[in-house]
Amino acid sequence: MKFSVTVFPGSNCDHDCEYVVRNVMGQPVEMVWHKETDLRNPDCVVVPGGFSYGDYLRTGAIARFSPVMKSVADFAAKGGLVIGICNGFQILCEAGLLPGALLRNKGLQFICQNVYIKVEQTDTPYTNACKPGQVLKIPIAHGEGNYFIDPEGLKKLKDNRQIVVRYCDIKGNLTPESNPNGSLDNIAGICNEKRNVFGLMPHPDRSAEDILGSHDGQFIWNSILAAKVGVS
Amino acid sequence: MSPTMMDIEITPKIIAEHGLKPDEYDRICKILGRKPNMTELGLYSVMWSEHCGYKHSRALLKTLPTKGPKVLQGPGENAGIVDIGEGWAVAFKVESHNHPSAIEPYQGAATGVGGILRDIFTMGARPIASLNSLRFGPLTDPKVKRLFAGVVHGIADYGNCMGIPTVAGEVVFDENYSENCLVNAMSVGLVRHEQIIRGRATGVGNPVIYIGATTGRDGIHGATFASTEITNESTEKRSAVQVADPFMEKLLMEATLELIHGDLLVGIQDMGAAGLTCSTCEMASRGGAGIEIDVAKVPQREKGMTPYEILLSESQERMLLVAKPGNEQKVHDILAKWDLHAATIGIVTDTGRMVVKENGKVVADVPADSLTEAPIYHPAKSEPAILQKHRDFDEKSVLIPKDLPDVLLKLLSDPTIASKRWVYRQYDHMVRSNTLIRPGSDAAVIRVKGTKLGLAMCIDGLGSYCSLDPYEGAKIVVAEAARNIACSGAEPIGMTDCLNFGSPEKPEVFYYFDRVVSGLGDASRAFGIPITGGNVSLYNENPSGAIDPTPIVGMMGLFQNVDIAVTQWFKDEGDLVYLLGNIGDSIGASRYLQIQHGKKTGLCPKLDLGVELALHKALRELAESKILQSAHDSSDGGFAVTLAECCMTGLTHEAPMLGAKLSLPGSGRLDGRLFGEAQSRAVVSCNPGQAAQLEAVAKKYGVPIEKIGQAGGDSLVIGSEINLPVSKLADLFFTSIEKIMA
Amino acid sequence: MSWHVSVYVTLKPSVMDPQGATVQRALNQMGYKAVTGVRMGKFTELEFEAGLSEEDVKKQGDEICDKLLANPNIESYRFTVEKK
Amino acid sequence: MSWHVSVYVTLKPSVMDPQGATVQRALNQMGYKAVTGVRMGKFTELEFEAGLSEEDVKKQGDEICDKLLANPNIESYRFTVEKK
Ligand SMILES: Nc1ncnc2c1ncn2[C@@H]1O[C@H](COP(=O)(O)OP(=O)(O)O)[C@@H](O)[C@H]1O
Ligand SMILES: [Mg+2]
Repeated sequence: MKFSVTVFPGSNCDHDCEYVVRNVMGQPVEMVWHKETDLRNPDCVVVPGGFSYGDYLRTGAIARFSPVMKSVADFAAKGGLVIGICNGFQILCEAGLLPGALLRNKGLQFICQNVYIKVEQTDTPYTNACKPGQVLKIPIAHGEGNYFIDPEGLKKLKDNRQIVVRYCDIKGNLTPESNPNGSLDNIAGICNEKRNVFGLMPHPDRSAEDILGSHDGQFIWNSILAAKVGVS
Repeated sequence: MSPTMMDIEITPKIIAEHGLKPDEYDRICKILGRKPNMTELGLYSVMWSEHCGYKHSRALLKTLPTKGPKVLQGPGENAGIVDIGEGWAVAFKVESHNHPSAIEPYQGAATGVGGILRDIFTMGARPIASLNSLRFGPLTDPKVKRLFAGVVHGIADYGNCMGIPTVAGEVVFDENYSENCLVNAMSVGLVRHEQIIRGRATGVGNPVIYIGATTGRDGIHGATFASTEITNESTEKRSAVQVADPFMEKLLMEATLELIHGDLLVGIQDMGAAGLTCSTCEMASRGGAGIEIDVAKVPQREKGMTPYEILLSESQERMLLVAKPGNEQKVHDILAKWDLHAATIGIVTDTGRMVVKENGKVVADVPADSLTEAPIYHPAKSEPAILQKHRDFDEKSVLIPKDLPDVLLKLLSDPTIASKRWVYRQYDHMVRSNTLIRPGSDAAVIRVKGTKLGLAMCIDGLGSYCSLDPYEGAKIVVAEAARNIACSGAEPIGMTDCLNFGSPEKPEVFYYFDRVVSGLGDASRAFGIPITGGNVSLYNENPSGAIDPTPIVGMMGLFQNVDIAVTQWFKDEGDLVYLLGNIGDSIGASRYLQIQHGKKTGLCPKLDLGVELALHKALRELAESKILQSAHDSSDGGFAVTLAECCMTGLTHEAPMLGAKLSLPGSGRLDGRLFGEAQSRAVVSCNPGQAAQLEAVAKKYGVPIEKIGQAGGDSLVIGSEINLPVSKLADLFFTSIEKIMA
Repeated sequence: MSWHVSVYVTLKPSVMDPQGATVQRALNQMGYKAVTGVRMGKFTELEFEAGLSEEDVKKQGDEICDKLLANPNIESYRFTVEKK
Repeated sequence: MSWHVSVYVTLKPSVMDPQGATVQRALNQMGYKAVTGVRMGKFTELEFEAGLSEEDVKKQGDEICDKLLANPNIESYRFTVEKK
């Protein structure tokens, strides 16, 4: 399966994603500079974490105007798989490929730590290798991961089962204490209506090897490999 | 230059305002064979400041051991470099940003991180980790709270945005830092041997290129500012505050590494303290060449800047480089890719002179060497009378408290001892997916992808010990850092130091400085760990006196096989727990004596360098033989705090807490055995099947060893003195700073 | 002479503002008990070339706010235009 | 009814504004070439109890800006007061 990782000025998990895809999952990967428009014919595009444009103004606000994002939008419209991690999630929301927005963490601080997330939907290309309700241990590292959407938007997310992962405790309970950033309804990651675009704040790129303290991120990568890709 | 500036008559007042002494001015006149103009005076003023010129410290620093078989680069360049095998080397250095942080904590700390990162990638190394060592007054003071929060926020924002994990550090809160906080930042980078590059200008006619942020009036006289005491006046020198731009630095880092790895450069140097002046004259001087630049070509942010201002500006996120012949266009292309400013501002010459022009007209012309060779002073020193008082302190006058469990709880809640989770949670310590041991254990551990190699790193300082016994205290700083590395199972391969002191012009302060440097040197020699670079921050004074002499040591350790790395917390029910080393019973100089009895005095623990080294060797062999389940060095807070940490710090890596049932070894004062800070000790555990091997290794190295009990249960039991639920210990330890900062 | 556009971006009333709430708490603790609400927003000053017509400046200002300076999901904006 | 205070905090002119510079570059690249400068600041709205006198509101507003909302080392501020 072919992956492309977009690289914006200020991306800094681009190498981590590249490493996981190539060295841990054993798949070919291309790095695509933000000024380019040719995605190199991938099956899946990864929009990595980091601080594109320094996160100046608003996270993801400037990156969405990069030439490469037009290609990513076209690719997604054709049904291609697009996963945005952390800053990548923020960019996808800003670009309108995913609904809602990510506000400053409730505690106003950047938080770096492992958290637990509960897999709420398994019929997505990103979670098909998980069991319903499975709890994954995956790190977060962000200052603006507080997911927000208006009530109608939330209803739509629920009706379409677009809430894919939510923050929980180690046993899978969706408690306020296990919600690290104040996200609405403990939302950690969502997909679009067509389910081919996925964004999440936690980092499956940092948790795909036991030596790093968790390999749970592999469930997400394995799901992508197992997904039937169809770019029409 | 505006003619008005050229014509300014240089008066003794102007000379003094530039921080130059009358005889230094005479020396400048002699070097030039004439009087300097204002611009030239500015050049000497910044380069001969303490911060850049090391006037008072250079003679003593020369006594430090800097060589070793693995040292590829010692002091003198932007960072030291040590070989780690397989064609890889590690570059690292620590630097202070104390004064700017005191004035503007967020920007000061952030630009401090930016500066040290530039020092690393300037060598061709990709930064892989950052560390920091912080000192503040007591957290009960709301002003200190704001300072602490601002500094941590600044460090976090800069490192996080750069995508470089901040993996370790230390924080101490003590009265003596109330008016002078210390912010020391360290960075570590990885480089292939063949890609190491230095800050040298060579090759007559080669282009000198300026890249990065534009030059503004910020930070003019930052270097001289960092070298003078904080007075009420310095709040007026506000232009010395620079605004950090980590995004620009990230671009600069990627572009710089692309240029270096593309073999396009002869030399490169960042613009830190003393800005363009420093980078220009240092590159020329190291390369044995001359340099000629035209300030009119420097990209400027503000209108009407004079050559004096352009040369002295400390605008951040800028670099100066010398391209290989014929590569100028390629350099500009790469910079354009990263949307960075670049301007060819001059050429390398063979005159040995630093010549500055403005639109072709010479405005400064001085020998480059003369700027980098500031006068060397040998200040007077005299032992402060208070040291004898500390030595004479009678421990017997201190009553042993009745409720020892309460003392333990009190110590665990002391912000200096308590977990710094509130701090490191704000740092991205996992980015780049190499961090195997995150903050929470004795040393952080980073893997080197594509190899089995790993790096252990830590940063330590002990101002209070040094204030009581500077020589012994300095030895202990080195020993503690090396012990932290050894507990993780790695071999120490090099260190960097930052010396934070008061005014060297006061004989009592200089006495401390002299003794500390001796202690660092002796420990470094005894352990065979070279000091490959460092930084000196003097004049940390305020109207009520100098700070404690505070040497900070950053240490690097190497794993041939990083899979063996050991963490400090107990692992399994039933594991056997041992004390390596002697328990001791003195309470001198301990945090306990300070917290419980309000006394910062007593005999500093003695450190036998040979005994200490044997412990490190034993710990390493134990780790390499995979005998250890855990290893934790025993330092501030003493034996009881060490054991409590072994029980609960697994939480930092999502491991469960685990109690232990242990005896209290030794004889003598109970409080000394529980809370005293005798050196050369570690608490280790192994599963029962490996007990014999563990004991044999300890014996082999002559390290005293005593089995003290077993891990297990929900409580920490130490003899008949202490029996407390671990959950209670953890609650205080992990949340005490959080509660204060909420 | 140039066109000077001042843009005010505020969070929509329905969006939580943790920063504002924190500032308010801090102010109340500092003794400013009469402060009953705090909302944080952004203030951006744009300079445009003097050659543009006022209409053009307004049009471009509107677009810039819509596309970049404000996120319509959570923020609203207003701006003023002056020549000075 | 309550007092409504609008506070504008801007970086002092001599202080570098990396955020503004980045936004300006982005706008120019997006085609807004007539934008010649961008400075980013903060905009804070404070509510005060109606019972206070205008003078008191101004006095407290001044103090609050000085102590908390602006960093006098690098920023300046101004504010307006309205009753509404
Ligand atoms: N400012 C900081 N930044 C990052 N990590 C920190 C900081 N302060 C403390 N830590 C981490 O917390 C742990 C305990 O610190 P400390 O008590 O100083 O360790 P030790 O006594 O072993 O030197 C270590 O892992 C250390 O790296
Ligand atoms: Mg330790």
